[in-house]
Amino acid sequence: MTLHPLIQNGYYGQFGGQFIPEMLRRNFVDLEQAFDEAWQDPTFQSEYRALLRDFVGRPTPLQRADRWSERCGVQVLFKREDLAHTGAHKINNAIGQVLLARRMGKRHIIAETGAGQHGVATATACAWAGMPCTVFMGAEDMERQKPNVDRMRLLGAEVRAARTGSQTLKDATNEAMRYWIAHPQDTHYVIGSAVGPHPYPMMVAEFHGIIGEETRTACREANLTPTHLVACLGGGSNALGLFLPYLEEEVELVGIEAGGQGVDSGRTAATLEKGSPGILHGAKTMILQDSEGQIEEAHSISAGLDYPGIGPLHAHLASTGRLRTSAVNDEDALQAGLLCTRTEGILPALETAHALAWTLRADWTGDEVVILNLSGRGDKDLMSYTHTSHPHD
Amino acid sequence: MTLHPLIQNGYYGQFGGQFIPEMLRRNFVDLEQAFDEAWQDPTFQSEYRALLRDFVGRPTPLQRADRWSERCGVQVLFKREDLAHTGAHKINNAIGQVLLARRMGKRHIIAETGAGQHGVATATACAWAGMPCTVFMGAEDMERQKPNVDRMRLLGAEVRAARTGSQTLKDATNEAMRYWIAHPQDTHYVIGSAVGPHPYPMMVAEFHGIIGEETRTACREANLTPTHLVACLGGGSNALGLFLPYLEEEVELVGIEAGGQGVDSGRTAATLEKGSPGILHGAKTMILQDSEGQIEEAHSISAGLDYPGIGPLHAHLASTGRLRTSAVNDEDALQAGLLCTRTEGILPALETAHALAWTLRADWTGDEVVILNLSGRGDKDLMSYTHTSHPHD
Amino acid sequence: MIDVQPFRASDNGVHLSIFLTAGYPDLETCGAVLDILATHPAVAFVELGMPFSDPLADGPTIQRASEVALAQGTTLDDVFALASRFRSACAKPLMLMGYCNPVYRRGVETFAAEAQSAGATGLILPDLPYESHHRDFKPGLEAAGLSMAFLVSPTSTPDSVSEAFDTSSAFVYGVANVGLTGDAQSMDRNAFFSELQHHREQCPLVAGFGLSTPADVASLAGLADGAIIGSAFLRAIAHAEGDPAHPDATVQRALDFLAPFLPPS
Amino acid sequence: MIDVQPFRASDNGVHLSIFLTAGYPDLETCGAVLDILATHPAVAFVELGMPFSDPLADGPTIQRASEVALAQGTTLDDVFALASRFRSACAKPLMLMGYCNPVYRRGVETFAAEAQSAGATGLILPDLPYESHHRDFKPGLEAAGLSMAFLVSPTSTPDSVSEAFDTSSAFVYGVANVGLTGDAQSMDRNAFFSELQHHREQCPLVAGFGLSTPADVASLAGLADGAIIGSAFLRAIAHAEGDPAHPDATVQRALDFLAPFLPPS
Ligand SMILES: Cc1ncc(COP(=O)(O)O)c(C=O)c1O
Ligand SMILES: Cc1ncc(COP(=O)(O)O)c(C=O)c1O
Repeated sequence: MTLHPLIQNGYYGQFGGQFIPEMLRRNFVDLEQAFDEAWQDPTFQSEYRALLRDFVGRPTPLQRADRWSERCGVQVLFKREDLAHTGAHKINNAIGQVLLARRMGKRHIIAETGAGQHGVATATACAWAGMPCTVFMGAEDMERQKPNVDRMRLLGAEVRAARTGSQTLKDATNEAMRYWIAHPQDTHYVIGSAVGPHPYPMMVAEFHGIIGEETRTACREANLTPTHLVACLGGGSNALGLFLPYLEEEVELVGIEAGGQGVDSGRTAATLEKGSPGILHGAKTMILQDSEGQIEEAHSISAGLDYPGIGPLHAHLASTGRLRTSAVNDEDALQAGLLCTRTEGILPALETAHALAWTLRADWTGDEVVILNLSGRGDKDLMSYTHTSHPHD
Repeated sequence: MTLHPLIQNGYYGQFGGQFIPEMLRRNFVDLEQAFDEAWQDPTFQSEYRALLRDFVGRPTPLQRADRWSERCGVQVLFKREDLAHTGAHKINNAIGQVLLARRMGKRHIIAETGAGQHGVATATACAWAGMPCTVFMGAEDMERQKPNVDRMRLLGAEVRAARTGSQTLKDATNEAMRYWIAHPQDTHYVIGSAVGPHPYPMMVAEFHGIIGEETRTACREANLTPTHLVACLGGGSNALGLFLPYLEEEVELVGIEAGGQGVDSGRTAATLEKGSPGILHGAKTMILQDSEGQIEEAHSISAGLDYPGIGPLHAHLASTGRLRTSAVNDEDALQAGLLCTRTEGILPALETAHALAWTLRADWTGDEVVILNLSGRGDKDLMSYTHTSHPHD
Repeated sequence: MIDVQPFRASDNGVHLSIFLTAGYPDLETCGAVLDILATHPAVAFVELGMPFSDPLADGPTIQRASEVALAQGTTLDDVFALASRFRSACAKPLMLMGYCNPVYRRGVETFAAEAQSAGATGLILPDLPYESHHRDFKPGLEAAGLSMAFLVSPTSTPDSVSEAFDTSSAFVYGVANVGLTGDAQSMDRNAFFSELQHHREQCPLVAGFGLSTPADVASLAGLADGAIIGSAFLRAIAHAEGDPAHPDATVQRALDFLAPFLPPS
Repeated sequence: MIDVQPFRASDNGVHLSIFLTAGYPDLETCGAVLDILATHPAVAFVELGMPFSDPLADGPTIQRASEVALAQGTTLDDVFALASRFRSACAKPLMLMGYCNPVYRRGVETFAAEAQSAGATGLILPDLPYESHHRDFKPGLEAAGLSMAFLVSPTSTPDSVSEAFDTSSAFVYGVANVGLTGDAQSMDRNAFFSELQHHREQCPLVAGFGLSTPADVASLAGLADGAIIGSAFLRAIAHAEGDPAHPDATVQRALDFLAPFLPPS
C-alpha cells in the first residue's frame, strides 16, 4: 500500500512540495530514495512488522464501544491505539523512521515535540535502537508537560528547549529544522506527524497505515463494513494512518480539528476551517496566518492539536471533498473525554476526545458503522480533566 | 486450567484457608460456587476472553529483549503486561471478577489499592460494566499516588481514605473487608492480588493464568522452551499468572521479593525470606510479624510490593521448594529500572524492576531461556526514577 | 465439659456484658475500669479485647482502641495480667476476644495454658474457622479448660447456625446487626433472634454488635441470654484525644455509663 | 536580462555586503542604519531581511532580530518603505531576503511589482524550491525585472550546483558553512569554493553564513565575488536588551563595525 498515485513531483494536488533550504536538499533526495527502497524491501518490512508486533504490541484491538454506541444511536467501534507502547499511535512512525535512519547509516536522531508524545515515542525508539536522540520542545511546553520531559530524559534523550516565538510546537519544529541544517550528514529528523516537506507526509502516513490495515482485517473478520472513519486532526498522522487503505473505497472520512475556544474566537487550531493556503515547515498546505503571511499561534486545550498547520495530504483531500472536516471546541472535547472515561473505562487523550465529541453530536440515521481512531490515552491530560470535573479542588 | 489438584478444603498445603468472620461466610460459599460454575461455563469464558482481547488488548507480546539478554549473558524475553489496558496485569483479574460479580447479581464493587494500580483497574472494569465502585486506599497512599486517585475518580469510582494503622495497603484491605462485612449482600469485593481467604488466591491466579497461557503459545510458535520464569512478588498475582500453566513442568519458577532497604534492615517487604507463618487478611500464609503476632509494616520503594503478606499459594510453593525466591533492594531495583528504560525503551513499573534486577545478578551459564514478566509500566513511578537519575533536580 | 450456666439468663432476664480493650485508654486506667466491671452489679460478664494490629471485623471505635493500646506497648502478657487482676476481684466469666494470629503466634497450647492460669473463661476469635478450630485450636483449649464462643449472623446459613451451637462451649455470639461492632445500621433483630430460639437450649445465646442503651438490652428479653456492649462503652470512657488519661475520671465515666443498666431499685 | 555586473568583483577583490533585518532594532533606527549602508564606501550591496515568524533557516541572531521587528509591527509595507529610502540614497544593489510564505500570501505578482517600485534589485528566498520558482515565482519576478539568488551549500549535489548557477539571475549564494547563518562551525571553505570556480563565469558567487571579520572577507579573495555579513553586523548594532534604541548610538556602532572593512588608506 502506497500513496504514490496521489503524488506528483512531491505534490499532493496543489499541496505539498519541498520548501526547504538548499542545505537540506540532499537529505531529502536521500530520504526519499531510502524510504522507497526500504518500504519495498521484505527484510525491512519484516523487521518493522516484527517490532510493531513484539515491541509496540500490535495489532491493537478494534473494540465495539457498546455504551458509546447506545448514546450516539449508531454502532461505534474504537481502534485502540491507546494500547500501543508509550500510549499513542505515534510510536508506529517513530519506530519506522528510526529503523530507516539506522539503515541509512545515520547516527543521531532529532525530533520535535509538542505535548511530548512524539518525543517520548522517538526517545523510546532510539533507546531501543541504541541511537542518541535530541528532542526539541518549546520552553513553555516543557513547563506544562514536565512528566513527558522526565520520561524522555529517562529514556536517554536530550531535551532541548526552544526559546523562540511562542515557545511551543511550531517553534520546536523550527529549532529541529535548524539543527538539521547545521548537521545534515549524520542526523535524521523524525518528524512526528504527516506534515513537513515531501516525503514526510507520505512516509509518516505509510508508517501509520498499519492502523487502517488492521482495521480492515478486523472488519473483515467481524463481517463489518464501516461507513465512517473518524479521527482527530493535529498534523494528521493518526487520521491518515486509519484512512490510508480506505482512500479508494466508499467510506466517509471525517477529520476533526480543534476548535479551541471557538473557530471564530481567534483562539483556535481549526486550520482547514479557518486557514488559507500557505507555506509552513517546508510544505504548501492550509495554515493559520495573518494578512502579512505571518504564522498565527494556534490554540487548543490539547497540546497535540495545537498546531497552525495541517498535513498537505489532508489539505488536498479536504479541498477535493474526499475528507469531511469539522471542529470541536475545548469544552466539548473535555466533556466527551470525561464521558468516555466514565462510561467506557477508557481515559482518552484530549486529542482523541475531539473526535469522540463529534460522534456525539453528528446526525446519525442509526445504520452507519463508525470507526473512531482512539489515538491515545489520556494519562498525560489528567490535570485538565481533573480540573474540569472538580473545578474547585 | 485450574489449580484444583493443589487445593484441599480451601488449603494449599499448610497455607490458605478462610479466616473470616461469620458475617462473610455465606459470601465465600456463594463466591466459590459461582466462580467454579462460571469458570466452566463456555458463555462466561467467551465473554471474558473477548473482553481480554478487545478491551484489555490481549494477547500481550512476548518480546525478545536483545540488549538485556546481552547484558545478562543469557536469552531473556519480556512478557509485556505493561501494554495491557491501564498499564499492568492487574486488569485481567479486575475485569474477570467484575464479570463474575455481575453474573452473581451484585450491584456494587469494592476494592483495596496500594499504589492505585489495582484501584484503577477495578474502577476501569466497573466503568465498563456500569457498576458503582468504591476503592479503599490508605490516606498516606492517597497523598503519594494522587494521579491514580484522580484517575479512579474520573472513572467514576469513589475513593475512600483508610485512616487507620499505617494508612497504607494493609489498612485499605482491612477497611474493604469491614465495608464488606457491613454490606455483604449486594457487594462484591475485588481483591487485587492472589491473597486473602480461599477462593481468592486461586481465583485471582486463574484470572491471570492467561499470562502463562499466552506465554506457552508464543513459546511454542517461536520453538522456545523456557528454563526460568521470573516475576516480582507483591501479593503474587503476576507471578502466579505466569507460573500457573507451568506448575507441573520442568521449569524453574523464580519469585523476587522487595528487599526494601535490605532484608535485615527492618525496612523490608521480603515476606518469604523474613516472615513466619501466620494469619493475615483471612489466610494462613507467610507474614511479617513481631513476637506478639502483630503485623509489621512492610517497606519497599515500590508501593505494589509494600505488603507484609504474600499469597498463600506462594507460601506453599516456596515451602515445598517449587518456587525459588530472592530479594532485591530498593536501590538495585531503581537502577535496573533505569537501565531497562535507557536500553530497551521500556519504562518498567518499580515492581517489575525488582525482577529485572535479579536477572542482572543471577549466575547464568548462558544456555537458559528466561521469561521475565514485565508486569507493568512505570509512568506512575516517574518521580522515584527521576529523583534517582537526577538527585539534585 | 465447660459450664455454660453463668451465661444463661433466667426467664426473661438479659445479662449485661461489657467489652473492654485491654490496655485502653492505658494499662493502668484499663485495670481500674476492669475493677469496676468486676464488682458492678449490672455487669454479668466481661469480654477483654486482645488488641491486634489488623482487626478487620471491628468498627472504628474498637479499632481505634486497639491502636491506642498497641501504641502504648500492650502485650499478651499485659492481657493476662489484667485477666488475673479481674479474676482476683470476682468470679464473673471473662472471655478473651481477639484475632487468630496473636494466639497462633504464641502457640495455641502455650496461649491456652497462660490464659487459663490468668483466670480466663474462654475465647472469642471472630476470624477462626471451624475446621481450623477443630484441628489447631480445640485440643489445646480443651486441655486448658477454656471455652469458645462462635458467631452467628443474619447471613449465616442454617448449617452454620447449627455448627455454631454445636461447637460453641460458652455461648453463641449472635450478631445483632448486619455490620460491624458499633455499626448502627438497622436490621430486623427480632426476626433473626426469634429464628435462633430453638437452639438456645443447646447453648446460651448472647447478642452483640451495635447495642448501646438499656433499651437495647431490654429489647432482647426472651430473645437472648445476654447482651454485649462494646463500642458504646469505649466511647463513654474515652477521654479527649491528646489529653492524658485520668484514671479517676475514667472510672467515674464508666460508673455513669453503667448506672442506667441497674435494675430500678 | 538582469545585470549581474554590480555583483561581480574585479580581479581579486571581494565585495562586502551587509544583511540587515528590516525593522530591527526598530523601524526608525533601521532606516538610519540603512542610510549609512547606502553611503558607506566599504559596502557594495545590501540584503534587507523581511522578518518572518518562522525563519527556519536562520541562526539565533537573525531569528531574534525578526522577532523584535515583528513584535514592533513591522510589515511588508515597512520593508518596501525602507527599500525606497535606501534606493533614494544610492544605486547599490538591494536584495530582499526572506521566506516564501509572506511573498506567496501577498501574491507573487503584487509583491514583485511593489518590490520593484520600491527599488529592490532582487530576491533571496532560501526555502523556495526550483520547481515552485519556475512555476509560481519566476514569471512574476521577471515581469517586474527582479532577479533571484539561489543557494549552494557543501551538501549540494552537482546537479543542484548547476541548477543554482543556471537559475540565479543576481548571484549564487554560496553557503560558507555547513550550518546556519551565524553558526561558527568550521568547514573547509576553500575546498568548497574552489570547486565552484568554473561556474563563476556564468553567474557571480557570493559567500555568506558564518562570516564576520575583515579577515573572513579577505580570505575569499579569488574564490568569491562577494561576502555577506549578517549576524555579526546585527550583533554589533544591537543595544542592551530592554533599553530603548538610541538611533545615534546605533549608527555609531554600525560605523565602528564597518570601519575595519575600508581599504587601508
Ligand atoms: C494521542 C494523540 N492523538 C492525536 C495527536 C495529533 O497528531 P496527529 O494528527 O498527527 O495524529 C497526537 C499528537 O500528539 C496525540 O498524542
Ligand atoms: C506493575 C505491578 N507489578 C506487580 C505488582 C505486585 O502485585 P502482584 O504480586 O500481585 O503481581 C503490582 C501491584 O500493584 C503492580 O502494579
